[in-house]
Amino acid sequence: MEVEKGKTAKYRKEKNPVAKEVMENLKYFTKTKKILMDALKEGDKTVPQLSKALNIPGDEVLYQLMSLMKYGFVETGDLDDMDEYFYYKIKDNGKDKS
Amino acid sequence: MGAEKVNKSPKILVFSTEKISDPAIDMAGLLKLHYPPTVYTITVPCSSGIKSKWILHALEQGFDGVFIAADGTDCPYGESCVDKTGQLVGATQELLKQKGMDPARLKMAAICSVCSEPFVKHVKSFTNYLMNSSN
Amino acid sequence: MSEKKILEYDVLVVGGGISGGEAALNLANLNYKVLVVEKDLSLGGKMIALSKVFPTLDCAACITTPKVSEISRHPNITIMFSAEAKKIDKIGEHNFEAHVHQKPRYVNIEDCTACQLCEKACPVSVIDEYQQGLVGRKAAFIPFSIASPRAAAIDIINCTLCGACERVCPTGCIDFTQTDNDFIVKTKAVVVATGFNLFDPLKIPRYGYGKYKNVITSMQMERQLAPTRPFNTILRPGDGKMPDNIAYVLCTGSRDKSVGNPICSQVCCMYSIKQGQLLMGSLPMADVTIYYLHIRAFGKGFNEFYDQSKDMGVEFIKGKIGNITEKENGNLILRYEDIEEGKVKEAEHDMVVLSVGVMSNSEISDSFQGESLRLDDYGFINQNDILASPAETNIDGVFVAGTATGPMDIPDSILSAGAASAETTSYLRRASL
Amino acid sequence: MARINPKFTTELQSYGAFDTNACYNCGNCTAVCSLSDEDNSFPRKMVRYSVLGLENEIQTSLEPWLCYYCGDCSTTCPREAEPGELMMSLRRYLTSKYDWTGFSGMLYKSLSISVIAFVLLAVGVIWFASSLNFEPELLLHYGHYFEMSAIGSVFLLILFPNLIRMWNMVIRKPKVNVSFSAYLKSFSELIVHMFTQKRTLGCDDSQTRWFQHLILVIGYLSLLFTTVFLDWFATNSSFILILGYLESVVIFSVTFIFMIGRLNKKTQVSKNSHPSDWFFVIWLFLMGLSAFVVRLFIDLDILETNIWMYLIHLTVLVQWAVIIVPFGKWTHFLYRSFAMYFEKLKSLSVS
Amino acid sequence: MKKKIGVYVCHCGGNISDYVDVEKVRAEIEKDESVFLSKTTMFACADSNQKDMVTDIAEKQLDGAVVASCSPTLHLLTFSAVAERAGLNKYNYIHANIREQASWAHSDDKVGATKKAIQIVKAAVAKVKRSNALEPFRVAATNAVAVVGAGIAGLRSAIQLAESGAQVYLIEREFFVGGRVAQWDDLFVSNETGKELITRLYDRAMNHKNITLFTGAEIIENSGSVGNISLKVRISPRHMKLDCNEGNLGRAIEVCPVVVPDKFNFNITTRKAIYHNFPGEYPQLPVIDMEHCTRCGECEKVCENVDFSQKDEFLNIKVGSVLLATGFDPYEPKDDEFGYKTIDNVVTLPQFKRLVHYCDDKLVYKGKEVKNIAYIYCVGSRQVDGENKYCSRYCCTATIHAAITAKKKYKDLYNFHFNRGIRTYGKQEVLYDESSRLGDIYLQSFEDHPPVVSKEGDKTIVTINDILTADKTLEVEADLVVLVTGMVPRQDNSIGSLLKIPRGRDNFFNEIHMKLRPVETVIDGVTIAGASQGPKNIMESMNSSLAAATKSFSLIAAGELALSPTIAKIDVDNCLWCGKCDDACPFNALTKTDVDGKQIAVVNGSVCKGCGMCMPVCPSNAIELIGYTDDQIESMIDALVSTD
Repeated sequence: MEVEKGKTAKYRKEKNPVAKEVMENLKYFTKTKKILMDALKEGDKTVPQLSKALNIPGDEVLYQLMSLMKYGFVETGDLDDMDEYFYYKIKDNGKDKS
Repeated sequence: MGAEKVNKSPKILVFSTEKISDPAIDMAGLLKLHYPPTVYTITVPCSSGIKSKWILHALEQGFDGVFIAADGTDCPYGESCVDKTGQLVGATQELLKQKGMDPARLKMAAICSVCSEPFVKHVKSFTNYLMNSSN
Repeated sequence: MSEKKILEYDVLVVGGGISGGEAALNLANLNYKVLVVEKDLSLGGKMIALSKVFPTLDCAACITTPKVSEISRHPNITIMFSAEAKKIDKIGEHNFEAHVHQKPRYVNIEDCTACQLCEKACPVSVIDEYQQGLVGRKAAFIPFSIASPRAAAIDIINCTLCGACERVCPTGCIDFTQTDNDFIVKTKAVVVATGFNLFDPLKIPRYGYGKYKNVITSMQMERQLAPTRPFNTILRPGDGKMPDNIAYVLCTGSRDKSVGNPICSQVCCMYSIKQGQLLMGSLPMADVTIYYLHIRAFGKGFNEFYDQSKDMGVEFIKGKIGNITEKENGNLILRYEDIEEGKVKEAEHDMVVLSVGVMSNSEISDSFQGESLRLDDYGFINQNDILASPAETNIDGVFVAGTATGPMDIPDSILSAGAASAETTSYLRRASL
Repeated sequence: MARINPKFTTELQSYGAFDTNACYNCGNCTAVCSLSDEDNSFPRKMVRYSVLGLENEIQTSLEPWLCYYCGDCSTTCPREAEPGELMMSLRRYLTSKYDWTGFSGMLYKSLSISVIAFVLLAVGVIWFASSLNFEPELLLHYGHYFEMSAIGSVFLLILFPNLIRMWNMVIRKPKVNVSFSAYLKSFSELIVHMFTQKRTLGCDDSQTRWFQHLILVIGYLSLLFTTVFLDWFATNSSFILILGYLESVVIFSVTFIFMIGRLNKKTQVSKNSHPSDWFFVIWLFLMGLSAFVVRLFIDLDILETNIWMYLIHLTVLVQWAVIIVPFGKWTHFLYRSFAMYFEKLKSLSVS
Repeated sequence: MKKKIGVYVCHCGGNISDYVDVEKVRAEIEKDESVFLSKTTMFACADSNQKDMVTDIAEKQLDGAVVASCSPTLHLLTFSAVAERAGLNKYNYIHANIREQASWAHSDDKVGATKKAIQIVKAAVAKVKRSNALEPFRVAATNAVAVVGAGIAGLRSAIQLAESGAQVYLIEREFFVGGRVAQWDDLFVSNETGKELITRLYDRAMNHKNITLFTGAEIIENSGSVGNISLKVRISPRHMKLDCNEGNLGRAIEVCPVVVPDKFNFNITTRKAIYHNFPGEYPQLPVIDMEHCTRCGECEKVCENVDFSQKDEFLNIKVGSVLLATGFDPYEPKDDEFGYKTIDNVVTLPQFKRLVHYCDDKLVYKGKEVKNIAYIYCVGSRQVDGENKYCSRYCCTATIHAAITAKKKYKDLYNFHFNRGIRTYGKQEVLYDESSRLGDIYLQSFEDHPPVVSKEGDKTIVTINDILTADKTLEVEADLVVLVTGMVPRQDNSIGSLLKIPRGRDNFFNEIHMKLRPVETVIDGVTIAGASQGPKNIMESMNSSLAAATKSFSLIAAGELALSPTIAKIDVDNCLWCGKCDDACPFNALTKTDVDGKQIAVVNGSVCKGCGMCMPVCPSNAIELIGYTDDQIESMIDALVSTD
């Protein structure tokens, strides 16, 4: 059975439909990513600041933020005055990619 | 002490050995025991296999001091290493005197494979000596 | 069902961690053909994920990677990833037949250049199990930066099949048509090196793991301290604060009959002490307190390492943590009896590390048909003649290496793997005589 | 300086303790205990003293009385050393140490002695009844007379001296310096604890257990009051009549629930019971039940023809008053309240 | 001089790049015209980078390579292997250490660290420019291994080696095999005694044709190198002919008038000058202890097997590898250490075990029945003031096991464990649990406040400030005090110094890498097994002896070894043969030879170890060490002092 290279995902999708949770997870990630990025566009923020502003629990903010850092969208800024929390900012070269 | 002396840390060449003193120097790094970055290392198999020629070359080419991190009794090639290293250091210091150089610019100490702290102490005091004696 | 491919080897090694790898290397160096079956996507087991090793403080990745690459390029060693030995039949002396099931990777390893373009293109973000869930990863991903093989894989369960990865892949190595593979492996001997599982701290609800975000496991801390760490520095997962007062709870799930594990895990004391030293190095202002029952610093250089950590300022308090409660600001209150004073006390820390124990991973014993592979009282593989031939199991021709026999540290695993390969050699020679 | 006595744990075993030696001193029990605090770190301290056989330290301790046996320490003990059970045993041990007659110790240590004592008393009651020719009126009369005098004499001759001994052990001998005013000031503590056992509330799991206890204590005390002072069996007042019925129903239903719990062995507390615990609940149950039936028989006018029913009640009552109240588990309730009182005194002491 | 050198500068995932500006290092090194390509990499050791290097070297036909990363002890081999895979001779690869010796050592001075890193890499490039391709010496490897020590570790590795197909010379210094384990009764984890385990191993070893056992034997000379090691063995006589008549032998022992303390029983019993260790030991032939024998001749009269004419024998053997399984010594407490030798009922753990062996239904020591035993842990280990800082690993479990054995054997016995934190690691924890349940009492002292053993009248009292009872002072009246003595390295290190095995901080033999290479030593061909490397229990000794056997065997299995070509080289033109180099060489690698009528020195390649000791003594500078030539060293020096 020959499937054209580069289109095998489509082939698989026809045979094994994608689970609903997987699509929902994707939606959730895309949404969270957007609101986090939007919040950071307004200025550098710490995790507690983001958590308060977006009403998302701190651990969730950190997890998503660190993932975004890993994917190259966000980077670490300076420490706050109390030397407790880092500010996070949008990575310069990360803007053009999505 | 003059200002220029402080700014310029003397350059020290360390002859170190692959199996004994290298691990100690590496461990000094691992433990972040800091010493001046103007201390450089050349690795040889055994400290009794260092030629006076090399030492003279180093001092003539711009090194302020040469430090031999000797194997001591731990030497994998035998305990005669201790005497032999001592002899070659003695002979080289004699040569330095003949050439009008300070024989104390060559220093030797046994550095065992876990002697990280002694190593750092030695190179620091050697650095101080060279700093004070230069000019 | 596609027809099963038949493969032949001298030795089947189950598990590609440090023990399995060492055993495979020893055997391969003696010119035996070895098949390593690894259930994960890469080699190195748990060791490659560690930060540094005690008491030498060598970087774990740095000393594992050469070993791992030596294994992967040895001409006598074949490695099968995402594979499990589902059934192992002893047909006769020096004659085993193993049914190996391999899940597809959906990537052709040979063609992948680890360029990471698929990773960039993948829109899905899921929990990264290699980073102990501290960050996310994509559904098209390279397991971790020093993985061997360093090649991408598709997490099919979480993949939305959008096809983005395929479109960007420069070598066209992504292939969703891959299916499960089944092999019949004919082999003369088997080495079991299936390692261990970590204790699941959810079994001790009074420590609040899962509920309180700033209570983490020692493996999560191990990741935070590793060079390939998930965060830019050490942060507590609850709100990203740099912790300055960290507590270690030893014997979490070890030496504890109330959770069904009466034995000591042998490594937690030392790795906690090591982490303590590393933390003091990377967070110079931080206090580290280790709550212990007995410090088991028994190996070569261990006691000296323990003494050194006390000199560095790691605080040791004798007493088991009874329970943990969370304060509004995410800090944690630990209740314990200070044994030396004989008084119950409460201490506040901003982050708590549970030093979780070593549990058996006994799944493999079910794979053996006919005579089953015997386990000991704790679920580890039983050593038939523990004092004279510690690598022997109850089945002649099946040998065991590393933590599959019980908790042990890295050098002990290496020695145990050495023993397993030695016994395998003797067994194989008997066949040729 | 204290000399270790490894044989002590063997003695403690006869009071029901077991596996105490398995303790490896992690302190988990003390840390999970919701009643322990910096000044009263238990149960591990008690476990340690027991293992080492430091009897003097144990006898001067009040900690065993501060424990209400929620069982958390035992369920979470990593060595399954049963610290909760040890605390229970220590209460029995202390009870027998406080008791000047020495009976408590004998009854705790030997089930057969307990059974013989119960049987002897039963025989005595029947012998007494036969000497009165089983005359119902006389029996009821002497029964009531017995009740009145038993309460007084048990308190006066046994429990009061024992409390003095307890005070001597924990306050006087260790030279705790307590001012006279402190004794008065803390007295309210004693009353409150005695009637409410409110400390149990500190145990995380036991809101219901405390409530059951409270009901039982109130029911028991008021039934005692009703039968002895209001002379329930002889009264004509319908109010007292109904009150008595209610109280006995409450007693036997709550004890019934307790018994079911012990049989099901679900909670840690009920996992390892000692015979003395059983005697306590069974007799409490029997008291409530038999009192109820006796009054019922009176009301149905059939007691005279069924005087055996009253004899059963009287036997239970005598056994309760002569064995369980002065020497058995009933005393725990008293010592516990006093322990709270002495504890308060200790905290007020001038060091 | 090379023209196409490839340089790779490693980030080491931040370990280097956090302190050293690796990009700057790369840029600086690129300026060298001999450097054809220079790259930075996150992990040089990662498989993908290795692959890249292979491609680079092969495709761009590089003639030299330098990786600047961590210590060469970690990755020199990794990258020489990379070079070889790419078809580049591994001696054209040079490793530069910019982590341990630059980034980490100078993490306080980023500028200095970067500058130093640049110089280090320049020196490495200077060296590689002047390197030459070298081929290893191939020498035939003797398919034989000398196993030193016939305790459990030695016996087990001998069996393993023999079963793998090697000839084994098992060399035991004592006259009986079994080492320490022969002195023990019941063993933990199994139901057998030490003697039974030894019997099992001894039978298995003696039934194998490949194993030759020498008792009373010691290696006294050593020459050659891995693959071809010549050993001279001295075998002391037993003064006893084989094939003994049991009855006569027994009588010979009976009539011997000499009575000396029995070392086998740690001097708690005595033996004669003609003796067995125990009935049925191996080999089953008594021996005459010539140190104590008075030559009275009584034994000769009753036993025809006694033979005083036997003399030392010397044997030369050739092996490919040596496996050391020389074991440990029990720590000998100092006089008055916890009352040792000053209070009459203080014994060591080994003595206690022998005592339990000899006492059947009552434990009696010096005529007094023992009911209360105090065990004092960490005697000679974890010393606060002394030298031994290490933990002896086996003693907690061994003591608890001995205490349980005694408790089960004798009625009404009480054990008191005065410890400093019980270390029954792993599954041994269950033994600790069992002993507690049996009623053993554990008392723990602060590390710097050990228990005190004192005499009060005729009573021995042990006092401790017990951590577990909130620092309360407690005391026990002990009928017997057992000092739990740890393992110390063999006092007699003659074999270690003969073979030049380095020792670690704890004075046990040192392995090459504590984590991943625990049985190999820096001396090629010599492996270490069992407690000679550090304290171990039986199972761990077995694992290590099997692992060591595997490593020793893999050296000789192929029948051929590739030896390092970095040896001394004589400059034929300048050499005038004065003989000084020959005097200096510890390996006798230099000999005089005649070339075209000129007497010069010549190097024996398979013996020369490349130490270079011959070089500085040469008056005409006619010797160079390959890989460390004047040109290479001097150019490295130049590179290190060069300023941009």
